Amino acid sequence: MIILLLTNFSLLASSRLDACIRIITFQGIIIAFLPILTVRETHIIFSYPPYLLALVILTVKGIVFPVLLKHTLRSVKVRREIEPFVGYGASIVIGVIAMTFSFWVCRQIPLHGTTLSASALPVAIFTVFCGLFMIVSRVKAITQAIGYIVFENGVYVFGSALLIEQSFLVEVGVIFDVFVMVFILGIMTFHINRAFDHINTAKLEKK
Amino acid sequence: MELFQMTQSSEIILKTHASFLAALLLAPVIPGIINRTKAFFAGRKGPPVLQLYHDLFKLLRKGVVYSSTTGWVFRAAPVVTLTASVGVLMLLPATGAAPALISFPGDLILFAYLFGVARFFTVTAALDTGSSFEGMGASREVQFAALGEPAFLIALAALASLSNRISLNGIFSELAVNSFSNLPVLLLVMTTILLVLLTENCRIPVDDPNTHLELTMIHEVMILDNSGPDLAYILYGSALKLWAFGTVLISIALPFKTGNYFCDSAAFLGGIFLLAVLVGTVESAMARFRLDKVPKMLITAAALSIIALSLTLR
Amino acid sequence: MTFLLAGLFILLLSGFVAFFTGKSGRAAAFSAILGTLSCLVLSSGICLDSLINGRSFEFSFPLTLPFANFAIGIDPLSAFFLLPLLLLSSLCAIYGSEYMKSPSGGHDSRMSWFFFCLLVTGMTIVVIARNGVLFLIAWEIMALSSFFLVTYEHEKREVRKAGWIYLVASHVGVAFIFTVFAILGGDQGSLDFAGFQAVKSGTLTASLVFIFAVMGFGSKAGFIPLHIWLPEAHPVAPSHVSSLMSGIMIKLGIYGILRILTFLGAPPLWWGITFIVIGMSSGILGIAFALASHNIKRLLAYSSVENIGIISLGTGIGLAGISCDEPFIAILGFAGALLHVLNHCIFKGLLFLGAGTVLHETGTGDMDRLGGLMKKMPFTGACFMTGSASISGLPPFNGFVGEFLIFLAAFYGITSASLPLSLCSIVVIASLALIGGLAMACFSKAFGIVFLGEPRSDKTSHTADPGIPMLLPMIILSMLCLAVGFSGPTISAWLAGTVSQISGIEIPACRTGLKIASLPLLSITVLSSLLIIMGSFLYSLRKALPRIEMETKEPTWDCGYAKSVPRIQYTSSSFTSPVTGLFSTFLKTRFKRPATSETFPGNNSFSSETPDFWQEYIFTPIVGLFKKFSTFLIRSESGRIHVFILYIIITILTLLTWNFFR
Amino acid sequence: MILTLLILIPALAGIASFFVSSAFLRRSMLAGTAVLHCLLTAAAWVSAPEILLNGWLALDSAGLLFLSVSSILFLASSVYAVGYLGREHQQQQISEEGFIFTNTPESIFIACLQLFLSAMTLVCASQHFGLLWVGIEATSLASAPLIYFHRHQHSLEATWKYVLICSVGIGLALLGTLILTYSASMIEGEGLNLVLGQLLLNSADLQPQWLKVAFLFFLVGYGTKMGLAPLHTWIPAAYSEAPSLVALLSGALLNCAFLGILRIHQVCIAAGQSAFSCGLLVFFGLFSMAVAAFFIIGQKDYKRMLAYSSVEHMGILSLGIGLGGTAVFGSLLHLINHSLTKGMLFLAAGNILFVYKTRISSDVKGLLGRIPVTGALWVAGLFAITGAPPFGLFVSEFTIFKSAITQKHYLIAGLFLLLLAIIFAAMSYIMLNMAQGENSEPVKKESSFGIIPPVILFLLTLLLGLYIPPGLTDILNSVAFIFGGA
Repeated sequence: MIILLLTNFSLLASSRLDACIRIITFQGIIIAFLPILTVRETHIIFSYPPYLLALVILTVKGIVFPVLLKHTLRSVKVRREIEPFVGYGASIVIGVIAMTFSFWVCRQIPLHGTTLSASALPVAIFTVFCGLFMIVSRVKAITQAIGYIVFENGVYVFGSALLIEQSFLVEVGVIFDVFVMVFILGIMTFHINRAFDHINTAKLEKK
Repeated sequence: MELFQMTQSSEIILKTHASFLAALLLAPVIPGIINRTKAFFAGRKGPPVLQLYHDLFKLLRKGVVYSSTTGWVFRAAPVVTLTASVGVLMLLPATGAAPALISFPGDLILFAYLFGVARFFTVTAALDTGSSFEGMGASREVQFAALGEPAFLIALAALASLSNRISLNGIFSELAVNSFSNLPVLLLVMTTILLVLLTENCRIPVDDPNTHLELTMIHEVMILDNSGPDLAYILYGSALKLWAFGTVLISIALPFKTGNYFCDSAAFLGGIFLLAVLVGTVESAMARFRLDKVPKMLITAAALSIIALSLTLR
Repeated sequence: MTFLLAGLFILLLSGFVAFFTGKSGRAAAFSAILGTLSCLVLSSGICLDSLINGRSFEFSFPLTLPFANFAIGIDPLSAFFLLPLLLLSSLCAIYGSEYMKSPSGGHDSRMSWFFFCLLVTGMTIVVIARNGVLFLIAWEIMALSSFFLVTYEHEKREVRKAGWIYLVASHVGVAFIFTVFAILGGDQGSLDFAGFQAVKSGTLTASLVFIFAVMGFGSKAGFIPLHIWLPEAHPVAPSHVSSLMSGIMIKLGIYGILRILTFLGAPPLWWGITFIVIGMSSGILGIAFALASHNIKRLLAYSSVENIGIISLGTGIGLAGISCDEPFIAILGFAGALLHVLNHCIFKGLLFLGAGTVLHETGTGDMDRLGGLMKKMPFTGACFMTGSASISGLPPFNGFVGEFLIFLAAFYGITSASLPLSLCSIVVIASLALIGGLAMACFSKAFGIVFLGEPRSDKTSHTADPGIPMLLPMIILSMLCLAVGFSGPTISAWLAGTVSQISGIEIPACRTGLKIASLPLLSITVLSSLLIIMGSFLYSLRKALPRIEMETKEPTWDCGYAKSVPRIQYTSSSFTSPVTGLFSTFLKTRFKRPATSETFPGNNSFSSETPDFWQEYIFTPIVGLFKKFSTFLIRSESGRIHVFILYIIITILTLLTWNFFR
Repeated sequence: MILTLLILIPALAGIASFFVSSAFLRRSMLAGTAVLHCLLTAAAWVSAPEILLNGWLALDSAGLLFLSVSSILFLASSVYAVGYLGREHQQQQISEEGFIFTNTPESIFIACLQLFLSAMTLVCASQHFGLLWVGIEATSLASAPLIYFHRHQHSLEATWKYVLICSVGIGLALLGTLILTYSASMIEGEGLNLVLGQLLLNSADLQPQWLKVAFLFFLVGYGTKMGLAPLHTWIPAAYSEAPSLVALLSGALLNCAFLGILRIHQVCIAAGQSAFSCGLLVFFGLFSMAVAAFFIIGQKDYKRMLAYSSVEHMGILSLGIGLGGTAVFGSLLHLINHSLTKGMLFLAAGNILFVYKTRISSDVKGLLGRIPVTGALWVAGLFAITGAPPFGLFVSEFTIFKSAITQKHYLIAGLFLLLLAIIFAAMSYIMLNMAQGENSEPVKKESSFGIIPPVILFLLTLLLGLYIPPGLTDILNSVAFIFGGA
């Protein structure tokens, strides 16, 4: 969990795109192990779905995304995120605020025993917020794609943190979703790249 | 709640008709008296009192000149005006002594509106001539009328609420009762009606009937193009109009009746001749108002009548 | 009832027939005439029956729409409005059949005829509807079809503007009527009028309903300041349409209010006072604006506002009479109001048709360019004169009868015991008298300037009386003016049923009251016929005079000014300038003055026009404000995707916080 | 069987039409699919379709209602599409900026259309929240390429916005689903899955606090897709850029998202949280109406104007649901009427755009003169969409208003009327100035493909304004009952 937190912060801080990609890869790998942890907690040793799930996620989040993103990155030839709407220092600050908010939120809601760990929930929410924040605050389309992936990670953590039973479909949903997202965004970036010579959604606007 | 009484004794009917005819006959005397008074104040000898009769007959025997611009409206107007005035006289207790020929609740409204008819035709006839002078007169006429009419009607309303009757007959027959206690109301009403009378009959200080500067005239300028019998009709009509207003005024001023027909008639005639003298005096004593002062005067008149009316409310 | 339904059906059918006829509007016009006439014929029987015998008929079958039934009925109130409606519409149809062939009607008139029939149908259903939803639907059909009729020549910019103003005004009105029915309906499943439980008088609900009804229907009827659409829409509409709209459609606003009053039980005093105040302001200001306008149809539109004012004065004194429990006065007031509804329908229809003829022949409605038409089109002139005389309330025409009844009510009110009623009556008398005088001024001008004197421009050069289809309706209407004027007693006797419906006084009492009221009317009739006889006698006497045949024609006496030209005549604006001067607070007349600095000024022009006070200083600014705000919003919307997503985040965050802090 | 076919036929046809080469065959396939789908829906009215995947897929009355609306719309648009694709083919595309661009290959376009239909069917039929979510996601995926039909930069931007905003919304909705599951999983014993029926059964022991949070997320998530202000931001862009028939379909899409919200609302009602959800719905409804009103007044682009009017009507829908009582009935009726009317308007707008080549309303004049039928439709549509009798929207709006009054929500009722009046004034000003006015060009012949569908839609809404078939009334009542109506 703590690692997750740190990844988020580093994500907020880092300006180099390939660094970002590396970080989310790492994040994906961590997340992949969650189901197994859950298994540990619920003492059902030999039920294969969790492992299967872990495997799938490992492949998708650990391999497919990075490759895709790298590909797009190469195709659009940008190295670093220039002129973000919100500076990196400010991003960190906002991150802190978001974190406190998410912890506060989790204190409001009654939890019960079956959760993974008390910290899982706030971290999940925090991750979600980080993702959203990246989408809002970064200029480059690809960064927004990354932000969206982070967002999905958050959702996923949330799911696996809360829902021990039969949350299979939901995970499938997540994967499906994210996969399609990256696919779409890839195409998008491709086109955007063709239409203009660098990926800048702000420049897409009329007038 | 008064129904109007169809059943009148033949004698009353006789008296009524008699006084109506008397009014028709005597009306042209009034302008004569007025002119005589003015002449007296001016230190002239002045025309004889019966001058107007003479004029009328002369005019009736003349031919007519029509403007080539005018149409049938212009020809119809004098007749209508005269007819309306006669109609008004029918509604009045013509010599104060006998009840009116025709009387019904609300006849005072008809009274006002018959003059409206006359005015409508006079004005349109004036516009028919297509002369800017007559247009000018017409425009002034309608302005004053628009203000004078409410004043007059409210004054009558005050009388109505005083006497609790809404037919002229009823009003004038009821006024005699405790009229002293209502003196202030009566005075106010009389002032209003006097002012309206001066306006409606185009007298100084509102209008100068015998100036020769068309720009200053109101009524006279509208009939500038009438001649011959038409002019006669118009003159006679306006004499009747003057008589009608006078009748109203005097019937208020002398509410008391002895019951003897002739005494009452005599008193009434005396009153109306006095009124003529009064008008003459006013004309000699005052100058014409500036035109824009006339509306103010009329609005004042309306205000007075409203005060009178509110005094009568219980 | 079946006859009525058949008539309605035929009417609707004729509309569609008109829609599918040949390109030349002839067949369409013909079918419209046929439809309206047949509807008139078929429904007149039942209407008269219900008017005279005070009976009422119902008919209903269920619709599947929520709250709705096709419930219609005829009762004296409906009948009273229905008859003039159908009569006037058939006359207008006849008139239009010629009018629409004018050069102005360049495009094919089939649509126009279709909407004409739709309009008549809508109005008919409005009058006979006995269900809220049905009423609203019919009401809106009426509004929309009349809108399309108004914007017949929608190429012109001002026509579109006028149409839009009219549309919005009527729609806002509908919003209020919406509310009225929604409140009245209470919580039962259908909005049938029969189902409305009588709202207790004096309660807040009753007052709300009353206020909304006045605002909603008032916007159609043209109470000041809700009247702004009238002076815009009427000048631009085809004349037979504006005659129909002004003659009967705005009266349906009055009908609506009266109908709502029947649901509301005994009125408190302030309702009557409200009506009297409305009547006073609408009447006086309406006629003042009419005086100030040069366009003849604009003038007529404003005078409609004035007449609506008179009607509401009558209604007001009636209501006050009820609440001060003076039934006789109430009866007189309502009777006067109703009678004036009828009369205004007749003479305003007539006047608009006359104005239309002038427009049709000369091509302009600007009075300052007209004049001397009397010689060119004597019949039109005579009809217009009749209309003017009756709208000025001059005996023996019909206009006088209605006003007389209202006056009578007011005079009785003064003599009555209750103080508030007397005060109301004072106001009524004063304003009626003032309105009467001003109306006289206004219409002596309208008639005199347009039809008398010398032509002010060459527009009148070759004009003549129109063909029979246009002339006949005008003549019929003029005849009606006289007929109603003379048959005052009879007609007022017919009002008994209607009056009792409005006032809640049972019919026999109304009958007796109206009988009492009809005596003065009778004597007025007698007197005026007497006078007419005398007048003709005087006229013949004049003919019999010795030297009358020595009649010479000369130019008008011009006081020695040799070179007199028609332009020197008094124009409409100069004619009324003394009067309009009295109302300068509201009449913000704009002058385009010539700059005459040098000693011998060259050619110059002077023009003046009077915009509508309320539109100028109230409505336009509000609309402008909205526009500004909206444009500001649209500008400030960046269109940046980041911001959009930020919206989402902010929303969810606020919702969460709100949720947890609650 | 019916249900399976309903979902599978479009999907298969779509996949197939990727590979079909002949344009004629493709188009006829499209039309055929549409017709078949309609027929099947009709059949579903007659005989209740089966239940699939142990209750995850079933067509309850609500689903049937929404499905029918979508199906009709799809039929109309596919007929229109045949003509549309035809003429888009003929002529070289010139955008307002005057630079040339090419359209998406027709095969992709048609395929996506059909996939979109199947996704919508899935949404309408799904009884399971996860499945519902997947369906809605699928709809947005299928519709993205449609919006990107004209491949130039504005439509690219629009699509970008659409995809990104919607997916954020979808993500939130997913969170909501998870939370809902969690709140359900708090029930002791064997945790139950997300099937609607079961949730409703033991809704009593759903954890209220969590349920509320779940509702919030659903509201925001699906609300984004449905276009409630201030989450509506993608709608104007997407509608103005996409070809008209796509805009029309996204109208159907909005309904589907609305269905999503309704489902969770249903759960809330069952769990006794209706006060909470109703309040929010009413608030968002009024807010959307207000925003729409003020954005319509000064709007220069008539397709954007239509988009905002959609936002307004979404507001009315949620307002009606939130008010409860007879308003729910009104709101559902409104849903049908609005879809039909708006569909007609969009198709008309498509014709206008095709003739005038501009989206700026002030450049369009004299429609009635130039293209009479479309012009007449445009005017009629104006009065229909602003809820003037005798059109269907009048009835529904009046019902909603009436029930607001009956429930003594005078303030809400007043605001409702006020906003409606403002919108009427604004839209009539814009649209009438387009329809009327002088027109120099000669009358233009309009293709029957472009005319027939909107005319039919128009006739339908006119019919609904005058006569509602009893069968429809029954089903509306039952649905209204489901969603807490009276």
